[in-house]
Amino acid sequence: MSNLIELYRDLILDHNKNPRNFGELQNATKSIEGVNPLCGDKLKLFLLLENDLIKDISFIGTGCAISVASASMMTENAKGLDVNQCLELYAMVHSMLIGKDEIDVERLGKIMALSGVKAYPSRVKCASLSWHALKQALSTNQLTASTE
Amino acid sequence: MSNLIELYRDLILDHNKNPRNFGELQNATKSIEGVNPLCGDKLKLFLLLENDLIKDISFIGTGCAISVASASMMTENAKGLDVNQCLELYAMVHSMLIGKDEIDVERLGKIMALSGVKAYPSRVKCASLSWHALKQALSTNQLTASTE
Amino acid sequence: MKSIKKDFPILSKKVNGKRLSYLDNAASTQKPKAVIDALSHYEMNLHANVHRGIHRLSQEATYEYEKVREKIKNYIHAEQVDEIIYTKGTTESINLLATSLAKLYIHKNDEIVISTAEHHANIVPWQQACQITGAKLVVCPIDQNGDIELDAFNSLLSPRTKIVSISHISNVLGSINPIETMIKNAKKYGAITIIDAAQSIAHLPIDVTQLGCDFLTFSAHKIHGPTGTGILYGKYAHLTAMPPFMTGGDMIKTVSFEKTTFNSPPYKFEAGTPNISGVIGLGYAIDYLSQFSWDEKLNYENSLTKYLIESLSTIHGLRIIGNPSKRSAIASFVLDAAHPHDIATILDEHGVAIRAGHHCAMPLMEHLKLPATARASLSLYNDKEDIDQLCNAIEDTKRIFQ
Amino acid sequence: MKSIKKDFPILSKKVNGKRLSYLDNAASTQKPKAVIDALSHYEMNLHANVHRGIHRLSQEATYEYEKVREKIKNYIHAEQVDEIIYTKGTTESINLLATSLAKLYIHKNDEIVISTAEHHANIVPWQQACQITGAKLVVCPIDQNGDIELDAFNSLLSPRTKIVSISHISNVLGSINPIETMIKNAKKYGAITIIDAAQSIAHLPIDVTQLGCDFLTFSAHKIHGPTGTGILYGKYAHLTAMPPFMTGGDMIKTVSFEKTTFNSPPYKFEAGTPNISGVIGLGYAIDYLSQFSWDEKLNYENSLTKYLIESLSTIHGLRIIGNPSKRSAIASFVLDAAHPHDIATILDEHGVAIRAGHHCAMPLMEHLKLPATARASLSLYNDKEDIDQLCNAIEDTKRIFQ
Ligand SMILES: Cc1ncc(COP(=O)(O)O)c(C=O)c1O
Ligand SMILES: Cc1ncc(COP(=O)(O)O)c(C=O)c1O
Repeated sequence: MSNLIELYRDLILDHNKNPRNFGELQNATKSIEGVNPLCGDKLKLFLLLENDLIKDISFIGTGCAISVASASMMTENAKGLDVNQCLELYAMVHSMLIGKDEIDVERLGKIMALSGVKAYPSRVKCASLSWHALKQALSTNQLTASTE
Repeated sequence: MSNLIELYRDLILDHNKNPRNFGELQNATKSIEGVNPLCGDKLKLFLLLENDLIKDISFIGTGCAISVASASMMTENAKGLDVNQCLELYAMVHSMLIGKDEIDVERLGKIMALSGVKAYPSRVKCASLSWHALKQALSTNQLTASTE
Repeated sequence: MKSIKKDFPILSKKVNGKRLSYLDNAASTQKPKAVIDALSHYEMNLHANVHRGIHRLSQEATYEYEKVREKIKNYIHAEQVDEIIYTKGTTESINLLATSLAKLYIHKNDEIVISTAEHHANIVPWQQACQITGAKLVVCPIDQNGDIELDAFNSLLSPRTKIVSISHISNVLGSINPIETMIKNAKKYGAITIIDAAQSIAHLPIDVTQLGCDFLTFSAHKIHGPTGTGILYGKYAHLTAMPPFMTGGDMIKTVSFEKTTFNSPPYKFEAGTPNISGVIGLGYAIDYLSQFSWDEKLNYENSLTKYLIESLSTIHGLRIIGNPSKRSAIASFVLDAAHPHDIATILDEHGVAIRAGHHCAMPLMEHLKLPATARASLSLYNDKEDIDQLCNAIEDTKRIFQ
Repeated sequence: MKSIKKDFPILSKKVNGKRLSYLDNAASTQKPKAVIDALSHYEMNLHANVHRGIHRLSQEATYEYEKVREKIKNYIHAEQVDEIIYTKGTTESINLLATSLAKLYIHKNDEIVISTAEHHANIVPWQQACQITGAKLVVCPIDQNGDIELDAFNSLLSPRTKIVSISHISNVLGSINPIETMIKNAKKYGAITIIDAAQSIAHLPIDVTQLGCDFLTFSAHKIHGPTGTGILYGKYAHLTAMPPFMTGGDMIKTVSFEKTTFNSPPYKFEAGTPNISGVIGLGYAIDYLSQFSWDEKLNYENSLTKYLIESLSTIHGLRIIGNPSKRSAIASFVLDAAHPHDIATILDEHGVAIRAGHHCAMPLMEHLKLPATARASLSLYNDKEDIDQLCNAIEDTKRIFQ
C-alpha cells in the first residue's frame, strides 16, 4: 500500500479538510469554471488580476481529496505571482503529475506532495483540473476549462 | 464432388441453356418482379389468368443456372394449374429445397432435379426466387417479390 | 447455486497482489472461458463476411451469426426472429429509435416521457429528437427511496405522449421499475413504449410479448458477451414502417443513382459489415447463462444483494443511496469521510473494483444533490468473500480519511 | 517476402477436404494468430469498461484502448491523435459524415460528387443527405478501362461542389483512383474531400497529411482486425465544428434536462461503450502488418496480382472486367459459359473462396451491363498456389457448363 501512502500524504489530507482560499472572491476580475467530464468534478476559480499580477485568488467546488487539495495548494502558490510565473509553474506541475523526470523539486516545494498521483493515471485529471483552469484563465477568454 | 453433380444435373443445365417459356407474354393479365437483394438476381413473371386458371405463363430475367432452370421448370409445371394447385406445388417445392423429408417425389417429378440445391444453403434463394414470385403473384397484389 | 467463478479466467487474476473482487458489473461484465474460446474458434475456423458469400466459410459464418437471432428471440420471448436487430449497443439502439421515430412519428408539441433516473444514453438522444421536432421532454420524478412515482407518471400521460422510454433497472440506484404497469398505462394513450434493459438483461427474466413493449434494447457486454454488440427488439409492424437509421451495404434491396429501395427488417437497420464475432460471442454468452434456471439465478443474486446491503449498512458513516422497493444487484453509496473517487482508488489498492462518479446519470446526481457516488454492482460470479473484501477496504478508506 | 500463411490459423483449414484458397479478402480478411491470441489475452486479463473507471482493470483497458489511436495516427500519418475517431466500420463513418455535414454544411443546390464505381456505403448515405438538404448527387463517370475520367471529374467541380467522396480503390474493378489529383482539384473549390479507404488500407501506404484530404475512413476487418470496428480520420478543425452523430454516455461534457454540452473530439463522436476489444484487436493487426516494410508488401502483392491477371487471361472464355491503369489486388471476371454464382459454388467445392454478385455496387453493375461478377481478391498471405487452384477450378466450371 506504499503507493496509497504516497498519494494520501498528510499534507494532502489536510488541504482537503481545510482548503485554503476557499470561497467566492467578491472583487474578482476574472472567474472560470473547470469541469472533468469523466467524473463530474467541478470547480470555479476567482482571480483578482492587477495588470499581470495575481493579487488574489480563490475557488469553490466539489471534488475528491486530490482535486480539492490540489486546488487549495494551487491558490496558495499562485497568489502573488505574475502571469508568466504562473504558466511556468503550471508547466512544472503538469510535468510532475505525468511523471516526467526533469522537474525542479525545489521550486515545486510543498506541491511535490501531489507527486504520488503519477502512480494513478486515472487520478491525474483530478490533480490537474485546477491548474488547467488557472492556465485557461490566464491565457484565453474562455469561461470553462475541461480536462478532456 | 458428388454434391456438385447432384446440383448441376443435365436437366438443370439444359433448362439453363434453353429456358422454356422465356420472353414477355403480350396478353398477360398479371406480371410481377422478383429480386434477390443479396446477389442481384432479377426476374419478371408474366401470367395469363382466366378465373383461377393459369392459361399461360412466361418469364424474363438474368440469373444463375439454378435460378434460370428453376424458373423454366416452374413455368412448365404451373401452366394449366389453378391457383390452389400452384400454391400446393409451391409448398412442396419449398419443402424440397430446404431439405424437408415429407415430400411427394412423384408429384414433383422432374422438378426433383432441383433437389441438389438443398446441400447449398446459399443457393436455395436462387432456386426459390421464381416460385416465390409465382406465389406472390397469386396471393397478393404486390408487384415485387423479394427473397429476403 | 454452485460457484461459477472458475469459469471466468479474469477473476482469478491478482490485482496489486490482491485477490480480485470485481464489483463493477453494471459497467461491464466478464466473459466465461466458453465465450472466449468460442471467439477464438470462430476466428481460427470460420471467419468470413456474412450474407453475400457463396463459399463455405461465409455460409458457416452466416449460419452462426443468424442463429443468434433465434437465441435472442427465445431469450426475450419475442414473436419473430426478424424483430431482433443487431446494433453496436444500447446507445446505438436508442439513437436509432430517436432518429427514426423522430422522422416518422414525433411532431411539434408531442411529448416524450423519461424518468429522472435515466442513463445519458436514454436522455440525450431524446433531447436531440425534441430539438429537431419541437417535441417536449417530460421527466417523471422519483421518490425519496428512488422509486418511480407511479401516480406522477400516470398524470403525465396524455394523448400528447408519443414515446415513453424508461430503464428497466436504474444503473445508479438499482431500483427495478414497474415497467409492466408503466407500459400498460402508456398504451392507454397509444404511446410507443421503449425499455432500456441494459441493466436488467443479465439479471431478470424478460418477456417482451407479455410486457407488450414496442421496443427493448440491451448491450452484449453487460451480459458476459463482447463489446461493440447490442440488440434492439422491435415489434415487426413498427420496424416495417420506420425509416432506416444508417444506410449502405446489406440494408438495401436495390440501389441506383436515382432511387434506392430498402430491404425488410431486420436488415433494413443493419447497414454495413456487422460485428460478426461480437454477435456470435453474444450467442455463446446466452448459452452459458441458460444452463442455469432463473430460479437459481434469482435466488443466488437476491441473497447476495441482501448480504451486500446488510454488510454496507453496518459500516458507520456510510450512506446507501436509495432504498427502492425492489432492488437489483446494485448499490450506490457515499462516505462522510471520503469522496467516491478516493474510495475507488483505495478500494482498488485492495483488489476491489468498483465504479465512482456520475455513472452517466448527471441529472440524477443533480437531483440527489451528490457530485458522485461509489457503486458496487454484482454478477452471478460474485460471492460473499467479494463483499467482505469490499467492506474491509471501505474500513481502510475510513482509517485513511479519519 | 517469406510466406506468412502459417501465421493465419484459418488458412490451414481444409474446406470440403480441399486445401483452402481464400481469395475473398476484399470482403473480409483473416486474422493472424497474434491478433486472435491478443484478443483472448485481453478478455482473460484486462477487460473492463473504459474511461470512467478508477480501478486497475479499467485503467489498463483504457490505456490499451487509447494507445491504438496513436498507432492509427502513425499508420495513416495524421497530425494529432484526437483526429482518430473509433466507429463500427466504414459504413458508420460515412453515415456519421453524411449526417453531421448535412446539418452543418450542405444546403439546397449544393453538389456532392461521387463516382460510378462506389460501394453502396458511399452512395446511399449521400442520397439520404441530398434528400434532407436538397443538394444534388453528381456522379463522376469512369472510362472503359474502369479508370476515373479525370477530365470529366475536373469539369464537374464548381463552387457548388461541397463534398467529394471517393473510394481509394474500387472493390469491384481494383482500380486505384488518382486521389492525390482529385483532392487537389477539389480543394481549389473549397470542397470537403472524403476518402473511402476500405479497400486500400491494407494494400497501400496512406499519408492523410500529404494527401490533404479532410476525412478518410476504413474498417478493421479489411486489415486483419476484428469486425465491428472502424476508423474515421478527420481534420481537427472540422471535428470541432461538426455536430455529433450519436449521443449518450461518454460523448458529453455536462448533461441536464435543460441543456447538454458535448465533449471535444474524438469523444464527441463516440457515444456509448465502444468496441473495446475490437479496437485493441485492430491495434495488434496494425502491429502485425508493420513488421513488413511497404516495399516488401507492395513488391509481393504487385507480383502476385500480376500472376493473377496473367493466369486468368490465359483462360479461354473468361473476361476480366476492367483494365485500370493502376490495379490493386482485385480482379473481377465473368465466364461466357457460367453465371458468377455458379462459378462461386463450383469454386467452393474446390476449396476456393471467391465472391460473386453485385459486390454492393449495383450502379456500377448497371453501368457495366452485368448482373454480377465473380471476384478474386488477394492478401499478403496468398501465394501462387492459391491462384493455380483458382484457375483449375475455373476450368472445371467450364467443363461442367461446356
Ligand atoms: C470500397 C468500400 N467501401 C465501403 C465498404 C463498407 O465497409 P463495411 O462493410 O466494413 O462498413 C466496403 C466493404 O465492403 C468497400 O469495399
Ligand atoms: C441503464 C443503462 N442504459 C444505457 C447504457 C448504455 O449502454 P452502452 O454503453 O453499452 O451503449 C447503460 C450502460 O452503461 C446503462 O446502464
